Amino acid sequence: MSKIAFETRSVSKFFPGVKALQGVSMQMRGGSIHALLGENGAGKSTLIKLITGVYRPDEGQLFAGAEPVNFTRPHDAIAAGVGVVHQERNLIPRFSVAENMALSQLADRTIAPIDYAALNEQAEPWLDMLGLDVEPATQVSRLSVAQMQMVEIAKALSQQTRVLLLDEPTASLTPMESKALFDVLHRLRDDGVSMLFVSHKLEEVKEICDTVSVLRDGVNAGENIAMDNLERQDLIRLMIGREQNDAKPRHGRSGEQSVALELKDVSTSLGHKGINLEVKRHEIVGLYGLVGAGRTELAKAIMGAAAITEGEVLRDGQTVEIDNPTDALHGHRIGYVSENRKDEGLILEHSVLENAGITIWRKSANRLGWLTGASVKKRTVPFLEKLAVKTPSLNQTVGNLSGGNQQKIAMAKWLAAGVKVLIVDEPTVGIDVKSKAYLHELLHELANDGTAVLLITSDLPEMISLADRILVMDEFVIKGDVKNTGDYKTMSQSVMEHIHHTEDELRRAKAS
Amino acid sequence: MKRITTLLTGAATLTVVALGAQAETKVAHVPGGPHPFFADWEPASIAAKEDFNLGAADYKFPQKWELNLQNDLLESLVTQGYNAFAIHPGDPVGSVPTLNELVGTGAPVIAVSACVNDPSDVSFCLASDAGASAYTGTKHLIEAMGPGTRKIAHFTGWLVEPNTQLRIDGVAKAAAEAGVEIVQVIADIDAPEPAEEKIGAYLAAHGSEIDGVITTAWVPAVVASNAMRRIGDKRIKMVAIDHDEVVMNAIRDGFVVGSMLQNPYGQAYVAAFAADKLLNGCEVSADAPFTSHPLTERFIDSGAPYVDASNVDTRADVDRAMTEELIRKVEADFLSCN
Amino acid sequence: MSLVTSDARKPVRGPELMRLLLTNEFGLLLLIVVFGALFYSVSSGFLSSFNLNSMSRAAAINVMIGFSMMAVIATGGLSLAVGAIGVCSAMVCGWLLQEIGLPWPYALVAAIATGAALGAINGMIEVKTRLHSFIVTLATMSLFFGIMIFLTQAQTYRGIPASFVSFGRMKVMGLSATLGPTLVVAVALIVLYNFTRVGKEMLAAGAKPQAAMLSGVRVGRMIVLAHAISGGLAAIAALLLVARNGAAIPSMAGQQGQDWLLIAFLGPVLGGAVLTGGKISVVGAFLGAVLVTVLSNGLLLMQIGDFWLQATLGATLLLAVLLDLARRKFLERRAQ
Amino acid sequence: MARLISQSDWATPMIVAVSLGVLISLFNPAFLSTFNIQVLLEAVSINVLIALSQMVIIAIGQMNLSVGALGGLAAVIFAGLMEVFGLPPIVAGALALGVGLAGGFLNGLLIGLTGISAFVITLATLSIFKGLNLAITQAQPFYEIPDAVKHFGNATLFGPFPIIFVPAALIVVLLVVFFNRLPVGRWLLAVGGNAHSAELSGISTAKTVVIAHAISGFLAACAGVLLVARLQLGQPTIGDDWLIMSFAAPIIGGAILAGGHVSTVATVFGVLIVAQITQALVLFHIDPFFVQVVLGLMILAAVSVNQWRELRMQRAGQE
Repeated sequence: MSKIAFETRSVSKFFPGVKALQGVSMQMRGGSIHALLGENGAGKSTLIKLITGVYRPDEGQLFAGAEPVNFTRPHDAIAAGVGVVHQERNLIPRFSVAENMALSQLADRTIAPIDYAALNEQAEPWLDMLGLDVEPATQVSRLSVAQMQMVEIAKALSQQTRVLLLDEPTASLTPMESKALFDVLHRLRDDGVSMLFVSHKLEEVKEICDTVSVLRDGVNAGENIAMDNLERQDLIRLMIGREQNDAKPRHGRSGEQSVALELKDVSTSLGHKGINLEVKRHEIVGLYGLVGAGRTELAKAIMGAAAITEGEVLRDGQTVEIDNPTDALHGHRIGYVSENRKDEGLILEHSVLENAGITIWRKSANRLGWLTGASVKKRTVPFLEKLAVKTPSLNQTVGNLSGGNQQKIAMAKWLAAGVKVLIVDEPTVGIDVKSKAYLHELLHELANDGTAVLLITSDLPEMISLADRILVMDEFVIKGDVKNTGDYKTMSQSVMEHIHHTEDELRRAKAS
Repeated sequence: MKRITTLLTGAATLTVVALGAQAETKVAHVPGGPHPFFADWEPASIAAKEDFNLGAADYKFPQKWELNLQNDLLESLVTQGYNAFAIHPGDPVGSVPTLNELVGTGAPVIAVSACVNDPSDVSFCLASDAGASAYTGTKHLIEAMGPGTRKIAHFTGWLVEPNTQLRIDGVAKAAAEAGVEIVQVIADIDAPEPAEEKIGAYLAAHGSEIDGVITTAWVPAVVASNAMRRIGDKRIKMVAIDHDEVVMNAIRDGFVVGSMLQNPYGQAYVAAFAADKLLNGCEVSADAPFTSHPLTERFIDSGAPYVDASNVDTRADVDRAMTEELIRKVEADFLSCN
Repeated sequence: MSLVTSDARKPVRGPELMRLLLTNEFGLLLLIVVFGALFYSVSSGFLSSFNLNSMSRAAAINVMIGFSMMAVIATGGLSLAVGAIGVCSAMVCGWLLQEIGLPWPYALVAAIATGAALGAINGMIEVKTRLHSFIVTLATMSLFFGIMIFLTQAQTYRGIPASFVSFGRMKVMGLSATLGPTLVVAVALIVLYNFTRVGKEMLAAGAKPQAAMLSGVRVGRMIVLAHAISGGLAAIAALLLVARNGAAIPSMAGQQGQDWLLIAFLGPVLGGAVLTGGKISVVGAFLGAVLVTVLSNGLLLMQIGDFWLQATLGATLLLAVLLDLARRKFLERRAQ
Repeated sequence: MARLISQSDWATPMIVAVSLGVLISLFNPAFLSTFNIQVLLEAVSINVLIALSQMVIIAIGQMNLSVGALGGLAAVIFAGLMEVFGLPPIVAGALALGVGLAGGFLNGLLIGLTGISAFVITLATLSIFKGLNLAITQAQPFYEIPDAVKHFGNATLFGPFPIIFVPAALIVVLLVVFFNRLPVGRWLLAVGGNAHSAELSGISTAKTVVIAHAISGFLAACAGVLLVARLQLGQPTIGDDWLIMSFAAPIIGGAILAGGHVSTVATVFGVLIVAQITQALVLFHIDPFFVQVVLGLMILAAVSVNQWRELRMQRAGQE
């Protein structure tokens, strides 16, 4: 076995009132990919922050190779060859790709002028290596989410990194992009880089990692176990301490139901052309596509946040004009769970109750606009309880809760509002296994109770286990409509065919 | 008029009854805000304390030229034990309730260098007449420009300050009488940056079209004096206001024709004298020979001496003579003491 | 486990009390008391009835000006035009009383409506052009004030009914009666932001417009409304000043109403309002403005050399903020 | 070239500024007279420093309310040292700039160390600086300004170019280099754009904040010193009215108050726009009671044009 590249030996970290980590040990070896698993709140982020010098351990010791190291600031970790791709975006939007990659170099210098040409040159090989086709001089704000993710990886790699931590690197990537990323990771492994891979997508973890450590409630639930001997179910058991079954594919009962939402030849100001789509009561319709295919944009147009320029929208068979989301919610009972929890889904600096209640304030207020906490609680608490939201109190600031709990609240507010049509956009990105299963069950239940659900997700397994039908969107146009058989292999093939097909067309169009 | 005098007499009597003749006089000199115009108030208050044997005579000014700050300061001064006030009111109307309140505590209040609007409880207003001074200044300017068709520009202070309107009217009146055209009034420039920018821009674009400049606010006078020096050909005649060193030097060197003074030292000094008297048994005479003023019927004109190159170096003497004359006049004609 | 209600109801006295002691509002109250005691020990005149009256009158106006700014800060904007709007409204009131001879209750309502309308104009420009409220109100500050000066030719209206003026001087229990309207407005604002849909929607729109919009909040309307409320409050503040000054004066808030700006920001910001929107504290803004009033009044009384007064005020303010920070740090450490 | 102009962030302010100039000179040819250009440049030279002093702080996503107070303090110290102690202008100037630097440094230190919002800290120091100013001057101007300084503030180099244009232009060039080429300048933008990730990359936020405020203080002091030279006296009221101007120009130039994006060149054009508007009001004999109205309308018009174009570009970018 190769040498140990980085090790944590019985490290602990305490916060006021909380033991975030206690006696956690883990060994990462050179030329290998080590998975770090655990539910949200299990302590993964804290461990990563210890390794990258953001926090200092209260007990225990870190070792880089065989040397004990004490990082007092992120810079020390970088200097010791530890690079990280954080879960949250850590790029400066107005800076170029190359400059973002070189940011820690710039931190070391003060007034020696920057040679941008050199920075660009420096960045080029790393971008090439990742197969990222962007100019190093491009401003980061102009990139897609996936491209930004790749830039972050390139940035970490470019810092002479021998130990690379990847915190949910595929959360916002499409399968194809993930595939490309894995190729890169394999290559890095062959070069002897030691990697720590954090993900909630267990298929990926199984596919790419060599060993695994699992955290549960801040302590080791598994330490340096070889992946070969483990099955998916074993991983889940380690993480949550019990067995868990995945949601079974649905067998829709929607055939004879009335159509709740229908789009006829709809074009939008955002660029959609001739969209036809119908969602029946009791039905979950999947809308699949790559990042940038126009799915989120279509959802927003349905909600009235963007203008519909042509065609008509029918709600329960009636032609309707939805001018704004207020109209959509209160007039037509359509709700939208945003993919962008931080900016669009929730108000992180407000309390749980304020967030869960925002959709029903209008309903709960009396004629004078008077609104009491009790009346809002009465309408929201049942749903928060049903979704098993974990929070110390209803007055807790949402930003302090875990991602899973945040997503549950983002969902709960629409349930509380009692919408009949629910558009759910990437509901489980960055959410731990248990919450994910919970949300899946919930969507099933909703559909069974009669809600029409339009599901947008880039997670194909999720799509296949949830949707009755799958629409494939590409370039702001719907390219196909596939009935879900529940079989992953055939489904992924037929879904991908629609997209590849268009990519071929595109290539041909460009060539001619 | 009669009613007011009665009221005033009543207030003064009350004062005497309330405090008795032995009260130690503590005079506060309070300007509207920090401004170079009031530089002489501090020495005036020190001299007054000596000369009239006052308990205290202090110069206290609000930190900014802001009516509310002045009101707060005045109220605080009452709490601190001051019992006589010489005040440059921040606003001729807005200051009235506060000044009345001061009078209500038994303190005589004299409006100095600017008046408050009638009716009010202040004893009287001791100031130069802003409109009249602007009028005379413009006359001097017209005289300096000589005969012919002449055009002048007028640079003045904040429009929200009521004296500004009096000055605009005064200048307009003099110009109309002599058939002189006022081609431009530039206002709101009683601060160095906008004054510099606007006066500079105006003279650059229209300097050739005008024959004279009249300024009726402190900062525009200073900035315009500098501009005249910079242009240097002395073709454009200018009459300024007040006694800033820059203006005085420009008069000495002939870039500015003359300036209308207000004698702030004398005003403050005499006000302290009168306030002390009013606190200690004197009243404003029932038949005091007040002059007329647009704002008030209890106006004592402290004069608006005009300086030009001939007397600029003896300005101090001019002021001193005027102060002496003023104090004599106030004591003899305006106060009646038992 | 679904925690939701169980934990919240557990009677945990210690942390509850600690949370109260940690609040910004408590800190401000503490500072007011500490500095009040200090000033009283140096100058007994500080608590004389004359000084209490003048201090409470100044506080009433300062608090109201602060509220006016706070209403806009709630939506993540700011309004440089509060002073200009206030003065315009006061002048409308003065004009209606003096030139039209309207009974004073109507004139007051008209003035407040004018303020609200001018505020709404700010809001509408902001929503329509999508410009930052800073730049919108920078322009309208000039615009409103300029139109007012143009129409009135900068003249003062002094035909204010005696009853109105005497209200400005009235005392209730040693304090100025002008605190009355301020307290009423404070209560109304507490209700607005805590117990009404509109208030909550305004805060949501301020914190995260995009999220609020997608949750069915009409963000644009909320911004217009917040500006209108701000304008109305500015008008009330100006009317209190009219009562104090006995006249509607164009210069009552300085050139373009700029004299109000510092105090307008000080109250809410000391009170814990977040300038990016979505978080405000009515009680905090109230106490913040009172603290500033107490400091400036007390320092005047201490007869610090005139010229050093302002520097001392700034230093004291800084000291107050640092003391508050130290207090919170200390309590937090003890809480662990 | 066309592409360069249409994409750079200073293009719109430039277009607005130039068309405004053309428009004014069409109606009043005197606008292009040498003397008038000189007056315009003098106004711009000083206002640019004021605006840049604020812009540096906007870059890190904060506000500096004490710009005017600090500039005013530096101004009276400069004048006072020359009048009272008879120091040579160079020494007095250097000391005044030092005071500006130190005052800004103090601001930065207080903000960086305590984490209290810049708004509150600079509000408090605004009072302190202004108070020191009053304590020093006793509200009286300093008059004894050496002739050399007066000459420096009022003479022209050649043609319409005033001497004070030189230091202003120099500082503009330095700042352009600073923000575009120097790592320390990029720190400011990085901290303003995303303080968290800047910190993770090893850029010290506290240090950056201190640097930004020190520069801001220095620039404010430069403006104060130049203003003394130009006014030929040390007015205690210098700086009282800077605040609004200091924000207006960078924002007209497209700066984002949230931080992370500023453009030095665009700010210069922002200053030029405001200066031209001010001049136009004087040139066209606007009724003084109407000046404020026109000023408000023109500011609104200028920024609206900018906004309109920006939105159009955004839309074009999406398609």
